[in-house]
Amino acid sequence: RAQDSDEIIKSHGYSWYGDLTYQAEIESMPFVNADAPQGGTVSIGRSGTFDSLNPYSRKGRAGGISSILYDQLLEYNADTDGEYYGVLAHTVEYPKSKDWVIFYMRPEAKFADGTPVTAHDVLFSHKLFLEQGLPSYSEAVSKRIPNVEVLDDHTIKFYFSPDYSRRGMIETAGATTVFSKAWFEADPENRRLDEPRLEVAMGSGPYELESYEVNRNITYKLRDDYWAKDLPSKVGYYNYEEILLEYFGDEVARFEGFKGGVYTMRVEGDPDLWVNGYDFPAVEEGTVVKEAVPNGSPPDAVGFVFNLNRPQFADKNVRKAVGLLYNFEWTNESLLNGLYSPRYSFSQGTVIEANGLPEGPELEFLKSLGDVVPEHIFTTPVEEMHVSSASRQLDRRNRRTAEALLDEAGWPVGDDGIRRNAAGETLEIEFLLPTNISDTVRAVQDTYAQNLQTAGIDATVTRVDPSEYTLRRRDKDFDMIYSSRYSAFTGTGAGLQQMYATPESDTNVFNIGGLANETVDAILQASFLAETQEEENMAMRALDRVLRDEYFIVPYGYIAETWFAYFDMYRHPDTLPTFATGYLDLWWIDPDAEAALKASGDLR
Amino acid sequence: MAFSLSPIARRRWQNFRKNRRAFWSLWIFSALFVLSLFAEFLANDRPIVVNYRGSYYTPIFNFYAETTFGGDFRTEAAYGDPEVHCLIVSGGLERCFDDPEGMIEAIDDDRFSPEADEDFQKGWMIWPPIPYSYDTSVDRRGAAPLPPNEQNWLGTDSTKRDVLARIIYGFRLSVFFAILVTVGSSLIGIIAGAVQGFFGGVTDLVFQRIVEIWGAIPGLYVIIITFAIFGRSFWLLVILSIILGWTGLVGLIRAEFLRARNLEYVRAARALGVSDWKIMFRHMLPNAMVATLTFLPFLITGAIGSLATLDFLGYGLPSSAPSLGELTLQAKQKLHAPWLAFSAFTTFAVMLSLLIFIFEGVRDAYDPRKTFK
Amino acid sequence: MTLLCVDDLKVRFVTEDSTTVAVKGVSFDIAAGETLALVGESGSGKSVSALSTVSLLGDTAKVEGSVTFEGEEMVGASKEVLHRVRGNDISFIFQEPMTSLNPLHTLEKQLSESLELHQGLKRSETRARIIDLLTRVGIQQPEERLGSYPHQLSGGQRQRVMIAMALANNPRLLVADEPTTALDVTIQAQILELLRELQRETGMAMLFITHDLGVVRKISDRVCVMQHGEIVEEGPTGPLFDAPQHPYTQELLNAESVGQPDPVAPDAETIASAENLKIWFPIQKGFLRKTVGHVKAVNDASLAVRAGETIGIVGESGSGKTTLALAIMRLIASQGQMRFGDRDIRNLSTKNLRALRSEMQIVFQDPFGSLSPRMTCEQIIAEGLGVHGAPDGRPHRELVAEVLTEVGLSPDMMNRYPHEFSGGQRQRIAIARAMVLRPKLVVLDEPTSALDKTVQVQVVDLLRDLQKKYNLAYLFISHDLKVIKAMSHKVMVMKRGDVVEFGDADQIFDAPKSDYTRALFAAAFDLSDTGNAGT
Amino acid sequence: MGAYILRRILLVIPTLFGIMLVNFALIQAVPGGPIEQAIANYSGEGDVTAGFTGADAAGNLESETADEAYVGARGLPPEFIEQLEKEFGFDKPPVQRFFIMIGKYLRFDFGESYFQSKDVVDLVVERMPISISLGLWTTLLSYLISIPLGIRKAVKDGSSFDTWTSGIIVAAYAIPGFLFAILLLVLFAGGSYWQLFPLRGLTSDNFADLSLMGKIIDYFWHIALPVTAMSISGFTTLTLLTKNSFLDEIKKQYVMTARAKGLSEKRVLYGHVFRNSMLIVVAGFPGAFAAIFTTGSVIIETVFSLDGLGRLGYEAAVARDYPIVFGTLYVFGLIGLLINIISDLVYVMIDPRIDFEKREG
Ligand SMILES: Nc1ncnc2c1ncn2[C@@H]1O[C@H](COP(=O)(O)OP(=O)(O)OP(=O)(O)O)[C@@H](O)[C@H]1O
Ligand SMILES: Nc1ncnc2c1ncn2[C@@H]1O[C@H](COP(=O)(O)OP(=O)(O)OP(=O)(O)O)[C@@H](O)[C@H]1O
Ligand SMILES: [Mg+2]
Ligand SMILES: [Mg+2]
Repeated sequence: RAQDSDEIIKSHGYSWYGDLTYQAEIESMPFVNADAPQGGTVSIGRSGTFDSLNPYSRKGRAGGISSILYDQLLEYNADTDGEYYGVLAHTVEYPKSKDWVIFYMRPEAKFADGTPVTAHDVLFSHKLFLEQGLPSYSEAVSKRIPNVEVLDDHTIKFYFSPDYSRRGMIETAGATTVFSKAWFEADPENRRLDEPRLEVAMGSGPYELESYEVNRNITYKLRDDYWAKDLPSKVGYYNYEEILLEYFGDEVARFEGFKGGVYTMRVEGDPDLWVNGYDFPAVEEGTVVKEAVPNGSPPDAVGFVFNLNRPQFADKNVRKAVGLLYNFEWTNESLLNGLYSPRYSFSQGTVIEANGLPEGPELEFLKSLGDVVPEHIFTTPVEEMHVSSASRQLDRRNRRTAEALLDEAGWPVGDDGIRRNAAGETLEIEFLLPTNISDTVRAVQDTYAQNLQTAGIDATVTRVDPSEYTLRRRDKDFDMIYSSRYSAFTGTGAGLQQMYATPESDTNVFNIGGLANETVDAILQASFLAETQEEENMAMRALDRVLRDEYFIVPYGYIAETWFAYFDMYRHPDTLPTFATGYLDLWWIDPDAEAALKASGDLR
Repeated sequence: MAFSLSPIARRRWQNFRKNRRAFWSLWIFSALFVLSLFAEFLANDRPIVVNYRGSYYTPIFNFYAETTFGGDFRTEAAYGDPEVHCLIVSGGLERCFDDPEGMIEAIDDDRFSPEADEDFQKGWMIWPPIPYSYDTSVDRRGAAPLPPNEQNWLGTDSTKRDVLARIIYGFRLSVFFAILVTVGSSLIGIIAGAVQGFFGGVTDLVFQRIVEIWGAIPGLYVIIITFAIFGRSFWLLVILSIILGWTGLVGLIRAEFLRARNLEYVRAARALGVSDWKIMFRHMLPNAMVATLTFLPFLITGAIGSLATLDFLGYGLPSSAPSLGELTLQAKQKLHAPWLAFSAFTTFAVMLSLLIFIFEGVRDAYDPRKTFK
Repeated sequence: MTLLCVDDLKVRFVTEDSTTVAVKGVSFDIAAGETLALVGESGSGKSVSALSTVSLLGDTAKVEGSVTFEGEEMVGASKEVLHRVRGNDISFIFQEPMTSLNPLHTLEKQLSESLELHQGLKRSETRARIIDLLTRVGIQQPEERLGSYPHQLSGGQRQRVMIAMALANNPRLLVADEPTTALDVTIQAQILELLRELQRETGMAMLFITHDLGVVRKISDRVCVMQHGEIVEEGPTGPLFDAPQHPYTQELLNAESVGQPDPVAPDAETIASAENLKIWFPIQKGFLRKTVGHVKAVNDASLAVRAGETIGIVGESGSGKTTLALAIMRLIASQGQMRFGDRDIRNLSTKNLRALRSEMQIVFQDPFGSLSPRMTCEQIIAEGLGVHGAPDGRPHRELVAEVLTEVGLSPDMMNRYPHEFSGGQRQRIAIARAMVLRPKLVVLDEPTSALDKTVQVQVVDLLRDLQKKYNLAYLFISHDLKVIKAMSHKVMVMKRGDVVEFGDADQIFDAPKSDYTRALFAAAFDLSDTGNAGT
Repeated sequence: MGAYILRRILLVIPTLFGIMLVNFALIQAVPGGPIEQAIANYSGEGDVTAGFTGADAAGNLESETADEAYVGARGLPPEFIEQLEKEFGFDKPPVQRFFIMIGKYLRFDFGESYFQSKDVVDLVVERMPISISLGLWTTLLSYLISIPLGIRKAVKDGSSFDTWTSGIIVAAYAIPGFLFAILLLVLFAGGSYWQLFPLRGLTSDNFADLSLMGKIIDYFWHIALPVTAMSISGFTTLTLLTKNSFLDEIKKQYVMTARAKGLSEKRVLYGHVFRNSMLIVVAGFPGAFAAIFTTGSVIIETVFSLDGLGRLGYEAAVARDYPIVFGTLYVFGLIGLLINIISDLVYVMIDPRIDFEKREG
């Protein structure tokens, strides 16, 4: 095995298990249109305003899109999970042990000013992030990457600390955004990463900042000398001549701006508008089209999270009962325009979603963990989302089940219809909601709380201002909370540990509910040791199963699509990548359609 | 009414009545307010009276578990549910749990008789005209907000609650709130302004500084702090609004008093030995009332408006409370549901015009030279 | 040629619950250059008749009949016609000058306005004309007064400003509603002279309303006597005075305040005294109101009044009488000693002073201004009772009705607001308000100026009765020396802030020491002598 | 009077101190501070106005495009929070912090925003043009319309003109400001009805190239809708205030004198009654002013995408950006105090009988 770990791998890309879907020799990615016409302006409406163009500092309100200004050594592939392909680097070299990685960079890579991108720039950028980047990043990364070394002008080597899992390390090193060292050093006083500024750092990416006007718009222009144009992994990308971001203070104004053609491409985030808003003439005439693009990523675990530190939630059956009182079907039909789908799994729709009873390798994996896995995991099928009737706010059957569970759990109903435990305490559930939450979530929250009240639970909804909300969430001073921060997983990683493992401190902001479960901890530990994709998947499936068994989130539901509304001139490849819609880099403008729109006066 | 009035009050009352607009506004407003006081009987998700197996129940006032009517939950009966409905009209038949709608239909059509089932005993419920309370989700299919129809005369809001029911309760809440706040804050404001303007000198200088400092306190923080300590509640909001709002009138009253204290009749009153307070409130205030009377309706509606704004910004009443502010917020966000904006606007417009007209009448009543053509 | 012709004029005031008929069909006419005097009982409708000639009554008034000016109908005339006629052809001197001036405009502004309007003069040109006018009405140092506001003037000064304003445009008809009530006799003579002069020069006609029969005699060509809203008698001045036909006219002509006050008991205690009183008003200039000098309203005045004693205060207009009175009442700041009873009240706290207030009362010179506009007559009079308690614990309403009757008003009027009364009636309300409290000391600042002779006699008798009954002390300010004579034990003569003479009434009336007093008396009795020549 | 003014001006200092002190004390009690906001910012939940702008209707407060956050952006080690506390100066006791702040203020150093890394002064100055534009024109518009309208209504009191205009202004007032703003926006600037006015901003993109006249037109074209939306409510109050105070004066004796002089109705009204009845209108001005420059306009500013002081103040308050909170408090406190002094002087100018001395009882 020692030999094994000394084995050196050299490749045009990287994935944990080393198996890449696309070979270096391909002409282009399968999900692009290599012959897409170039030109035209994509314009997008943004909400709010901006006073800075530096997204790397959380001070100020940064405007713009940073990704199109810079290149990275390796780039995530939107169609395949966990695979990274070289952009600035043509070759990645690492030992099987992943103790270090060497990137061999393309000498033809040039910054916008024509100077070549070198390993020194990479090193500089890496250090810049450590020194001036977000503290969280520098803290995590400096521990894990103790040393970086420039081997020559176009070769750079990262060393990884033996104390940490190597999961995610190479891609983190490869994902370093590469800035021009010369640009930063020209004015180190003002050009800092942690201060807002109205200047963008020089990069080597496909677009350049053309112009901006604070509180109004930002324009990016395609570099005609973009060095990576003909890379196989970039062919068919970046078809717009210009990208224009238009800023609006208010959502109604933003929508009106779209109707009036101030911008022409809209990614719709408001389900209500999606259903009811698009009835204006341009839609009827067909000059504006709506398109729903399926979203391939598993939905994040959005929902109402229990504060597991609270004594009343110690009993899993109480949590289960509370969950049963949530009527997803009614909520979806009544409050969410029927656009949501029920979510039940933490990696829903992927191969690792758990089903039925554990079988085969998954069963083996669970057994291998020993005693930490409770017995019922093996005997009861994994929990599916309960189904309710959409015609009533509170489903009678589920209510009956829930009430029975609560009775059993020691919360019987008194003569006044309110549940109390032996100590005479009511079953208190306080939902915490910030004032800046959307009205829809508020409505769902209110009706849910009402259902709980109907069942004799002492439920209240408390709305507090955002800062107080953050404070109370951090202090875990709530009973239940609407959260979209538990994310879905498709593979293992350090992030999962932050979120689902027993927290080290009470103030862990990622594990909001304070989930502490030794089975979960054991599975996570084991997953890091997986040697094949298959093994990892088994571990993840087991994780999904155990997490669902914990009932610590009442799932809210999710939207399975990304909604686009655009003036009928945008076109996209027939098959889009699974994990991205690519409207900024894969889509293009049909010049004939654009001309027609212009001729008819629909487009200014 | 007239028997106990002093001649001048009678004269004022007559003057008020002469202003038809004000007079009718007062009637309409009072009628609306009194009606809204009985909101529970107008719009409620509990029936007013239930007859179940010969006994009478009054769910508006009392708690009855579903088991009272032969159901299986010990929690409160959901009278709007078909099962409970069926239980009540059928006298608690088990079969209600299988096909409540069918049973109800059958009972309504008299197709059901004690012969068919010996346990059957016909019962009934009397519902308020609007069978929803302000926080009841209506039993209509489809996505909220739902447009008006015969079931929801003003449609539903985006939480699927009946807009009319919310307006009835909201009107009561807002008016109650506004009157409390206005009375409170204008009392303090008038007294403070009067004292400043009347006494002048050091009193004025000191009070003015206090008012200035007070007025500079960001209300939002006070609200956040007290909410954090005491939790959100109606009364807290009333108190806070008074505490934060009284400074509004002070400047005006002070100016009026600064002017009026130089007038001859004030000197005359002083020569009579009338006490300072009486001079201020009997002699000067009626003559310095223009500003107060003009502002009162706006203070009232302003209080309603600020409640609405607070709700709008998310710092108002608990979100299930029947708030007109929340309604306007929804109206803004759901432009495709014009009935929301319409209802909000109409409610505000009616409330405001009535108040303004009433106070115009009050002003007239106090105007010794007012004539009616 | 008749200039103004009033034919069967009827005026009603329709209020919410009552209708007051103020004028019941009055007819008269005035020719150019002629002076018609309108005399009669207070509240008989004189002012109302005069005001209705150019539609100046408020909305409650219902006017019927016809008023023609140079053949043009004025009742219901259009705005344009009224604007043309008012101020230019017909000028007004209002009865209550104190409340008739715009409180926020300086003298100069008030005066120049009509000059600009009707004569098209420029701002710069008006100044000389204004100074000329002010001089002619007897205002001293008019240049300095130009920037004064009405509240800085004495009653008589304000009245003279009114007169100057009315005369500014050489009107064809001057309606003068008691134009000289607040003026001392010398000035009054000067004004009358001025009017006559103007009449000679421009052929101005006058409608002259007054209670001062001496003045009527002197100035008018014809007289109309009014009572209860009707003209009861009309005729050329001489014959009418010589042979009055109507009983009311006879009564009016015969009425005269005569007699002497009862002597004061020698051991009467001193009610109030003041020593070395000094009141200077700062003259302020500019935006920052810098004090550039002082108006020396009262310089070093001393007096003491005993129970049952009346001190009459006379003196030219603007000599500081009102100021002195206010200071004694501690209503304005002053320097010097002041005592009430045996207490030093100069430094008395407001609270203690208030308790004393029921014992010291004042009737203000400007009755209209001193009545709260939003209180009814009843409330106004009863207020003091509310504060200090009714003297004998009777219901307030009853007391109010009683005192109203005593001053010659009907208790029916109790529910009216101040603006619904005539000038004389308001004055009586003010008197009633003070007297109802049965104070020990009453300061009366021209309490009879707006009253006709009959009522005046009644009021003087009342005051004397009360004095006798309750041993009251009075400070009595008046320009009417006959009333002073009938009322006072002592007299104080003031001139430009100084006390020129102070002593027993008999002594001063019989043998005035100073020239000023002599001149004053001469003018007074000269005027009234002619007035009473017939009797 | 000179002494009085001097006294008032001197009193500004303790008053400002009082304002700062009270607010500083208050802020100690506010739950959640800048640290929490910083945490929210770092985790992408920093948009404090999302609740009413409608941004993020689906309820995910995280940003719409994930590409803005880079790896690790979501982690916050406890040491970092300590570091933040230090940065914001929260490691010192409150009293010390207060005096440090006052000391700086005495040197006219208003500090730097916690979250924007800009001088508070710059931020305020930057936003001034918008707020002044809105404030000035709103005030002007409402005064210019309300006062004549109020006077006319007073003159025609009780007529059908009076009734109708009352009805209209009351209805206008009843429309909540933000709803009215949205209505204007959708009707006159949006893409569905008449596209007559611009959707956002104070000037056009090509402002710099316009001629002077063009610039002026462009400017008014842009502020037309927001100013209309903002005036609507102040307008009603002012009209009725003017009407009522005119009604009060119009029947006084001196008005009769003025009429008797033969002055035209207009001159009587504007030359005589106006000044007498203006006192309360003037007295109401500081209040109106405060409403315009403080958070009164936050929603309108947001709707029309204008970056004004209202938005700055509100966002700073909610985001606990205390330097801005105190900076604006100080600046507006100062302006407010001065306006109070000025309006007191205006009282005296309007009515020379007014003084501020102690009155004898
Ligand atoms: N606005 C009014 N409303 C009701 N009654 C009024 C009004 N104005 C005047 N009167 C009444 O009309 C009558 C006539 O008043 P007018 O002012 O003409 O009296 P006058 O003869 O001028 O008396 P004086 O000599 O006291 O001034 C009085 O009785 C008075 O009370
Ligand atoms: N507030 C004031 N400010 C300045 N000067 C004043 C003020 N009040 C009165 N005066 C002046 O003081 C002087 C005395 O006024 P006062 O009112 O005492 O006169 P009066 O003797 O009562 O005269 P009249 O007989 O005309 O009423 C006048 O010249 C007057 O202009
Ligand atoms: Mg009269
Ligand atoms: Mg006087």
